[in-house]
Amino acid sequence: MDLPKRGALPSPESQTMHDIRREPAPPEIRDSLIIRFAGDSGDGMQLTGSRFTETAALAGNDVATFPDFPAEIRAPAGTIAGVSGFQLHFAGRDITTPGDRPDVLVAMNPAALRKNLADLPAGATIMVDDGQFTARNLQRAGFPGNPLEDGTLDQWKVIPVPLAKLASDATEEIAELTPRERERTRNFFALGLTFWMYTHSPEPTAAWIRRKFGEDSALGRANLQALQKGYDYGVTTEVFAHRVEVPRAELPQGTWRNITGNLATAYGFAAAAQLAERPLVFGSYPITPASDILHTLSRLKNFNVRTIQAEDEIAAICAAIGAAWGGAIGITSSSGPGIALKGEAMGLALMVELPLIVINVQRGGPSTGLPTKTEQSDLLQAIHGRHGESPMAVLAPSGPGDAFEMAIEAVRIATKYMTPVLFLSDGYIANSSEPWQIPDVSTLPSLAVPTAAEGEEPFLPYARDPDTLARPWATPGTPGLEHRVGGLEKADGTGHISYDPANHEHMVALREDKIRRIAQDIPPLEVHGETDADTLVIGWGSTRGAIHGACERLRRSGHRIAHAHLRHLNPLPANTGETLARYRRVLVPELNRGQLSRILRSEFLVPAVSLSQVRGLPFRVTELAERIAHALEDA
Amino acid sequence: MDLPKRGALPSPESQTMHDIRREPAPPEIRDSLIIRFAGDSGDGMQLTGSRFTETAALAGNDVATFPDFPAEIRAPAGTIAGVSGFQLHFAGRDITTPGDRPDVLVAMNPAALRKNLADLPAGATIMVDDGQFTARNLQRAGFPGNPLEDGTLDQWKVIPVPLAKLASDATEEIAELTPRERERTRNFFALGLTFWMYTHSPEPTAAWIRRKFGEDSALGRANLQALQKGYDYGVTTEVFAHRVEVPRAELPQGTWRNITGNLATAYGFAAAAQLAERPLVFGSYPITPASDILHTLSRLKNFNVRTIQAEDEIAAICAAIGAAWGGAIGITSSSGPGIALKGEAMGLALMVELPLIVINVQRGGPSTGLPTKTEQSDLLQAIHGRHGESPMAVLAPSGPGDAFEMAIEAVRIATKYMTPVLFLSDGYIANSSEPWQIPDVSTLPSLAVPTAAEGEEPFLPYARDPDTLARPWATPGTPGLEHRVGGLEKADGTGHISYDPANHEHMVALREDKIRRIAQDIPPLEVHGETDADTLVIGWGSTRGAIHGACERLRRSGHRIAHAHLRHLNPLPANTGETLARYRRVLVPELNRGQLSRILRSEFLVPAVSLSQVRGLPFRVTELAERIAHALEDA
Amino acid sequence: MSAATPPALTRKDFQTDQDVRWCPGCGDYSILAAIQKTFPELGIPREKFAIVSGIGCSSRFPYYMNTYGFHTIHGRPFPVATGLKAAQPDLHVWVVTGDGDALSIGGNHLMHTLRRNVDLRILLFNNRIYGLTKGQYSPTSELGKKTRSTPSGSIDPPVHPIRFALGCGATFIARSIDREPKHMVEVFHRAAKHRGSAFVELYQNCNIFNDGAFQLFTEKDTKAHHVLPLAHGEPLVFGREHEYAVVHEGFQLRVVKSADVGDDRIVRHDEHGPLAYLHALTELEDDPDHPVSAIGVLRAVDAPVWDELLHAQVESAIERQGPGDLQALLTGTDTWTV
Amino acid sequence: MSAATPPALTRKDFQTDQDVRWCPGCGDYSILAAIQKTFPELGIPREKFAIVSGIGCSSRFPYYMNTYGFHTIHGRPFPVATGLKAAQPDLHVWVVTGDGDALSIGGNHLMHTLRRNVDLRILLFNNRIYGLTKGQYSPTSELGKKTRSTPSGSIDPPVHPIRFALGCGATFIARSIDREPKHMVEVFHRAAKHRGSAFVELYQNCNIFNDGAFQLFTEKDTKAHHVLPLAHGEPLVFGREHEYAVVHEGFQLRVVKSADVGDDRIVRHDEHGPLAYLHALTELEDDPDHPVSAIGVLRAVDAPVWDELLHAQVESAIERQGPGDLQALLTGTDTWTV
Ligand SMILES: Cc1ncc(C[n+]2csc(CCOP(=O)(O)OP(=O)(O)O)c2C)c(N)n1
Ligand SMILES: Cc1ncc(C[n+]2csc(CCOP(=O)(O)OP(=O)(O)O)c2C)c(N)n1
Ligand code: SF4
Ligand code: SF4
Ligand SMILES: [Mg+2]
Ligand SMILES: [Mg+2]
Repeated sequence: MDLPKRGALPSPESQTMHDIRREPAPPEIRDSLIIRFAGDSGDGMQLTGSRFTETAALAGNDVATFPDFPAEIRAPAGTIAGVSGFQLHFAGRDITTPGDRPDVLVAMNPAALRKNLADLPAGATIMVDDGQFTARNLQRAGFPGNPLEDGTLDQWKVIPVPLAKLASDATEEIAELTPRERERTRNFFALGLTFWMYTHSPEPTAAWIRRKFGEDSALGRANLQALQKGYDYGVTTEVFAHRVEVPRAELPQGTWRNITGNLATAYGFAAAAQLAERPLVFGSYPITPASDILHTLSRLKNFNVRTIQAEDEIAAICAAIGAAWGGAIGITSSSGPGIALKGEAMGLALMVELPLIVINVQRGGPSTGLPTKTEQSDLLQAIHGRHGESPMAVLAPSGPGDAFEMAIEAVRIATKYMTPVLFLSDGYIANSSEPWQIPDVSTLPSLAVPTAAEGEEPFLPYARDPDTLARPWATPGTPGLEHRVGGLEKADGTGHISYDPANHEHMVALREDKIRRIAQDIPPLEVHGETDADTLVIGWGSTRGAIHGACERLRRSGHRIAHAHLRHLNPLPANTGETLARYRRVLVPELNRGQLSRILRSEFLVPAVSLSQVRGLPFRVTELAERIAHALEDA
Repeated sequence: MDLPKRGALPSPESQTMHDIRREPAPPEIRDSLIIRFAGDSGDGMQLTGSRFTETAALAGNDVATFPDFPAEIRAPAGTIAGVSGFQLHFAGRDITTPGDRPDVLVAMNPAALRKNLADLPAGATIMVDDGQFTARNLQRAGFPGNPLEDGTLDQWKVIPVPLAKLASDATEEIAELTPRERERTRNFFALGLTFWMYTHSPEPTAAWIRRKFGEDSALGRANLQALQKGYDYGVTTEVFAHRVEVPRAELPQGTWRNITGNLATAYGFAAAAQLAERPLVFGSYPITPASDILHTLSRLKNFNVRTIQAEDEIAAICAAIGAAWGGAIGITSSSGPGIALKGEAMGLALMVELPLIVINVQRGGPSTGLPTKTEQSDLLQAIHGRHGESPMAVLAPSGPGDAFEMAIEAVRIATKYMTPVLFLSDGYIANSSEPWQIPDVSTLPSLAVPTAAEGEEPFLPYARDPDTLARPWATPGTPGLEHRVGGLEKADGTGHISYDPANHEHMVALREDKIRRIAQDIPPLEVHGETDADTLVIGWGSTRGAIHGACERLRRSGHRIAHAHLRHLNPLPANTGETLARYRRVLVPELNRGQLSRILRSEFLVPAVSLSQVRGLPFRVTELAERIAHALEDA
Repeated sequence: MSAATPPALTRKDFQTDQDVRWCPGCGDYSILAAIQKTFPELGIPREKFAIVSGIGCSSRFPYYMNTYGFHTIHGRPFPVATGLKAAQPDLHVWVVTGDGDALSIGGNHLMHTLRRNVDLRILLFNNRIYGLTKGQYSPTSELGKKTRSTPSGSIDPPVHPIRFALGCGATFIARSIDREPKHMVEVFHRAAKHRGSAFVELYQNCNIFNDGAFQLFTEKDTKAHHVLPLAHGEPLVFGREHEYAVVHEGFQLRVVKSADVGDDRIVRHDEHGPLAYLHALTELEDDPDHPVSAIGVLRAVDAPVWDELLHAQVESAIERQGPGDLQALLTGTDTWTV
Repeated sequence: MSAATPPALTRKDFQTDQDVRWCPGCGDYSILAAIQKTFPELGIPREKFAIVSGIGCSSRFPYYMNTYGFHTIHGRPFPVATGLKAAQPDLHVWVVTGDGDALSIGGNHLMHTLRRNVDLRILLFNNRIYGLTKGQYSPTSELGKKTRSTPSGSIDPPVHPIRFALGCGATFIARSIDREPKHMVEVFHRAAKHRGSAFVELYQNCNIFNDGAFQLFTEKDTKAHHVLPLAHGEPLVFGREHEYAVVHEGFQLRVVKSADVGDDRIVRHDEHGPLAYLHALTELEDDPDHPVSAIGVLRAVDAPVWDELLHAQVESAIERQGPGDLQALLTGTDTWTV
């Protein structure tokens, strides 16, 4: 699909909307804009945000998003606890984060307003559904008076719009719906209105509604109507005469789409299994924020993806191990509490040297913690969290789109080295989205590895590839390769049970060496930024965007600072030590209490300084930049 | 009981043995002796070894033992895989390890001989049951010929004794037993004989047999008879005219007994619960080598110890958590695979801040690994092996007797700081034994901590003690303290669910700080050895004896070397950093691939060098000394 | 523990200041109300109640009850509650759990709790779906059910909570429905009085992800035809006019028109009846033409209670051996003095 | 997968070079022998067999069979085997497990495997004890049993493997005895043929830690009085001279003297009978005066097989949508070109 003209409704045959717009005043051009939609969990804010994102992306903006929702399915309506938010940063240039503080807040009720107020910079625009500011709702939100009237909002630009009322009016003709149902289309009304305000076309959303609800369903018609009427409201109402346009960003040439991390992860692994020419068996147990990977893969049956919702996380990983033994790409996924349950079985996978993939979509911990929030606090668990000496490869994508590439990388390493691999995503990567250049499938590498076949010699299940130390992948069902594996220490070569001290020492070292050898087979750590920098800021995983942004900002203000970002955590890229050694200072921003920094200190004896944040939220670029600047003064 | 006269049978009223000994030639005096008993799993070698140990200890020797048995209950008779061994070091001075290479091997069959031969220094004594050297047994053991005849054993002093035959003859009059049963008394025959050879009294064992089997049972009589006849065989047979006596060691004044680590652990926790004036609820699931703690505690019901053999390790720890919430001392125990399963629940305990104790008797890993072997490879798992930021206190006893003291220390820390504590024992501590000075119970500290009581104010379950940061221990059943706890992040003070970012950051830091504060409340790290040493050898846990021995040896040969041993692993003693800084070199011998050394490097940026051994076996003093010496040359 | 008669408690005494955070219309509300009605009627001091839950929408329950409460981890409320009873025998412990919590991840613990007969009241909120994680199928979801994780329909035949409990040897088994407040209160009273594990399945509507799962048994116009209320010793009859009766045939039960059979042929409910009878009772649900769910107390038998035995062993040991003498224990039998 | 008729296999083909490391006299030996006799008779190529076990003495089994074998971790052979079938539908997978492995730590997995009806043969070696860890009580140990972990006697009533399997909806349930080699082979043949989960309980003697646990059913002079061999459609009679018969009474079965009843009153075994009948059959074991254990195939019913449904969904998706087009998937619906 080509880029639709900005702010104009294209009129394909199927077009059901009539265009009533007069030519508007030319919009103000802005480099980028941050908008946050907030409302009750039931108000459809995630959907509203996603639609806006999709549209902005289609319009050629670079986008980055941050959905933030409560752990309750539906906390009591109108309360702070029930507020669900979706922040979107869209820009005419390359951006890397969803932005720090919103320029625009769309608040569906008083609670949404109150919860988000502290994040708004002075002068920001606030659109509220003033029809919701009843005494009861104000009290639920904990406002002492009505902020729309008592001066509370003086420092912001407030635009009150009776969204529910307008949406209800807009859909009056759709008799099948109750008044309550008609009111509930107000998020599409709001969406239409914001499309007008930011010169985006409502058409992609209209098409989406048609696809999703059916063109003729009452709900479909109502939503289309609300969307259109919202847009029209902008066109006709004086208040919205001032519009803002964010021009297209210069993205690399190619075909783009918007993608969330969980989707990219699921697609990446489905692709990897295809590239490996093996079925994918996915054993999982639902848990926030990992469940969507299960949901997505369960719809890919025609890709020979077999999903198992197991009875618990242990069964899920064991099913994946059984499948891996059976020659499939065996994958399991979970988050904190569920990953903790998988430790014993991971040990089994590494003892039997099978290419298992374990996806951890990290969330706020410890224990049940903050289920819907993001955190990077499972890194040391990933590396050390099993009994015995049990080294596993550990990878971490650095953003939603990168999850696709790293998924393929995970399968490559797992099958080439016959080792379990941990894939460390997080809640932020999982749910946020960014434009993603759709890869040309024909250019993806083959991951086919040979399955062992019957030979002359007696089969040795623990024979070794001299380079990778991989053992052969001998699939049950193959004549002549009958063999036994298990969790007791194995004699190298035969795979027989062995209690021999020397063999044990050998095998422990071998399993370590196998992981270490991967370092020769992965890209070196790259450094971005001045070559004469004296400070290296090094991070891993989902913080790439924020760290990048913060470093850029600091460089602009004259700091000699470079940025490196790890996607391979175990082993580290071969040049990590020498890279660190080149800098006077090493700063390590992480959404934990300094886990990577511990690793770097112990591996390389560099006085790495941790910049820690554990708030369940991603870094904000400005704050991080300040903290880095501060650290530079200190040392 | 006072010390019996060496080598003479005391004749109490109950004495049933007649004394037929003539006065023997005076024995050779030796400083120490290492004896190893080896036979089939069914031959009672563990029992034989324990009886000898008990006797040597009663005779005033210092003793240290090392049982080593196969994972199978009873592997095929006569095979190498089925050999069970028990090594005992007894000495007239302070010793710290079971010794490296045995001076004497008692081998009940060819397999036992073959398996242990490599460990014997030239000139060692080998006593074998030559009646077992049949063609079939030789073949099973994998001997090409008969080693008793083909010169294989030339470098050793071989004493063939037809033990089975002699035992059978000795017990001929006991008609109730089958010939096979009579033959099976041969371990007592061998024991009697070795008692003679090493001038020990058979009487403690005779008393033990009377207690254990009853004086009148056929088996009791047969075993007594075999024991006595074995002893007499020594008296009357020329071969054994040369005897060795190991004089009493100078142990500190007091009353002593011999104790294994698992027993000391069980007693320590039972004692701690008494000192805390609370019931002990022990939830466990059997696993080698931890099960004996469950077995012991299940016999201590009159100490108000309530044991639960749960359906699995998760249920076991959860029961302990439920009990801790209910005001009891809640303890769970396991080993590798089971500990891996407990990670999620440990996270719960630390989120709800309850004084849970988790005992890990480490064994060879990863996975099922080497179930009956020892290893120290779960240290990093103990410290980092949970999801989220989940700091727990970690302690490790440094030997069997020390397990008693550290158990009390674990309960002290857990209840004072309201935190879960991990107690890291290992297979070596668990099963080996040493003389233990019986503490005077009246001098043990009280561990009573207040249970919260109803106050004026509304009860705050997450209020804080300003020093320890402990929250109140409010026991269900107490009026006025009704409150809710759970695994979601808690608001400090109220304990309500909180998704507030600032509160989360605060709580994560608080939980870390709480553990850190323990450092002020534990003994500083002590250093043993020259004050002018330039090298510090630092270890933890069960390796204390071996490291101590190796350092002593090296100091004697002029090396400037000191030894420090950690029993608190998290937090480390407050002076650890400054202590390490005093030395030019830091060496860290561990039975893993350098886990403590990683911690020291990352905490203190010292270039600690790992001396790793992962063979399922404890360090040998001589080998360790060589490795240390080697490391000293290197650097 | 106060010996005085506790002051009469009211529903208010059991409410907390926490906002109840279930979706509007969720069946959990009425169960909460029924418990808040039951507890003050039990004559037990408030501090003696402890509610232990796992994870799930239903497991938020403890936060809304002003008793001791422990919101544990997914699937594990059973062993936590067991440990609590091991520490404190005289607490009145209720477990609140969901179909995922109790029958998926927690199935093993439920089994062992039931067979041990630990003194717990267990309320299983069965909504045949995973609510908290937003609508995946659960172990009680019907075969072929389409959910977020089974877009082509589930391929797992459901587990039947009551048959499972029977298979585990449960001593008390009951069932009620979120839409029947009075019936729930009655059942909760019975459960409260049982010595040992009292297992109660509650049909609970999740109006967001599985609305109407139990419609047949809750809607005005169908429920009388499909719900068989049980009362010990009473004949198995139901229907608005008691027009249906249950008779015995071979190893099975069969629903007939009451008019067609004599009173003596109608089976009388027996809470202490053989396992086979109870199994047959559950098989009435499988009739595709006329599925019938029994509600009320299916089984209530006396059996030794695990925690009572546990404490009895401790007490008898103390009686026989005297309270543990630590010095003697540590000293053991073989010592020497230096 | 070779299409040609496989060469006839013999017992030797299934033996490995590994020393069998059970205690002399252990019941596991005869079960191994019975399997080694059965497998070559099944007409299945050797490479198509996979044996998956957990941890325990019994779980050493795979090492002694020259097939594919996986000695997994404690309690988890079921999900590993399930995953294996998800990868390779046409393997012939056997699970070997113990009473601790399957009913203690692995109880939940067993439940879900049975209710799903995964195509596995499950051999549960029930010795009523933990062998490998040296003699603690197991979930099938009798109440009051004294073991190393229960010196005052166990306080947990045992779980009954067959009742449990019934409660989980198992489609094939059988039982045999280590001391009955021919009977075992017959039962294994039946299990091999069943489509779905075939659950077989084996009474197995652990002569080291629980010798004689099934003595009544294995000793020459008692077994005929206490073992009821089942055959589909045949009357329930037993005893050396068929002197005992089983009749139906209310919801229960009762053992009577054959002489005292007419043939028509004797119940005929029905493998497809209602759950209630099978429960009644197990309740014969509870008669303290004359406990009777049924052996043979208790239940065998046809039902959809989980892994067949799994693969059918994949195939039907491919049929309907065509094999997955990766490029189209990645591209999705909303794209733009720069
Ligand atoms: C170990 C673990 N696994 C998974 C989850 C995610 N999770 C939370 S509740 C739940 C299932 C909820 O279903 P149910 O027990 O039926 O309760 P409901 O929400 O329907 O009341 C799951 C899978 C978790 N919190 N912890
Ligand atoms: C996670 C874990 N917990 C505990 C153990 C220790 N363990 C090994 S086998 C076993 C029980 C064995 O009993 P059963 O399953 O009845 O098998 P049997 O030895 O009697 O054949 C236990 C508790 C283990 N290996 N792994
Ligand atoms: S999701 Fe369902 S079960 Fe959960 S609170 Fe909402 S309606 Fe109730
Ligand atoms: S311990 Fe028991 S079950 Fe295990 S091998 Fe020995 S006799 Fe068999
Ligand atoms: Mg549910
Ligand atoms: Mg067993």
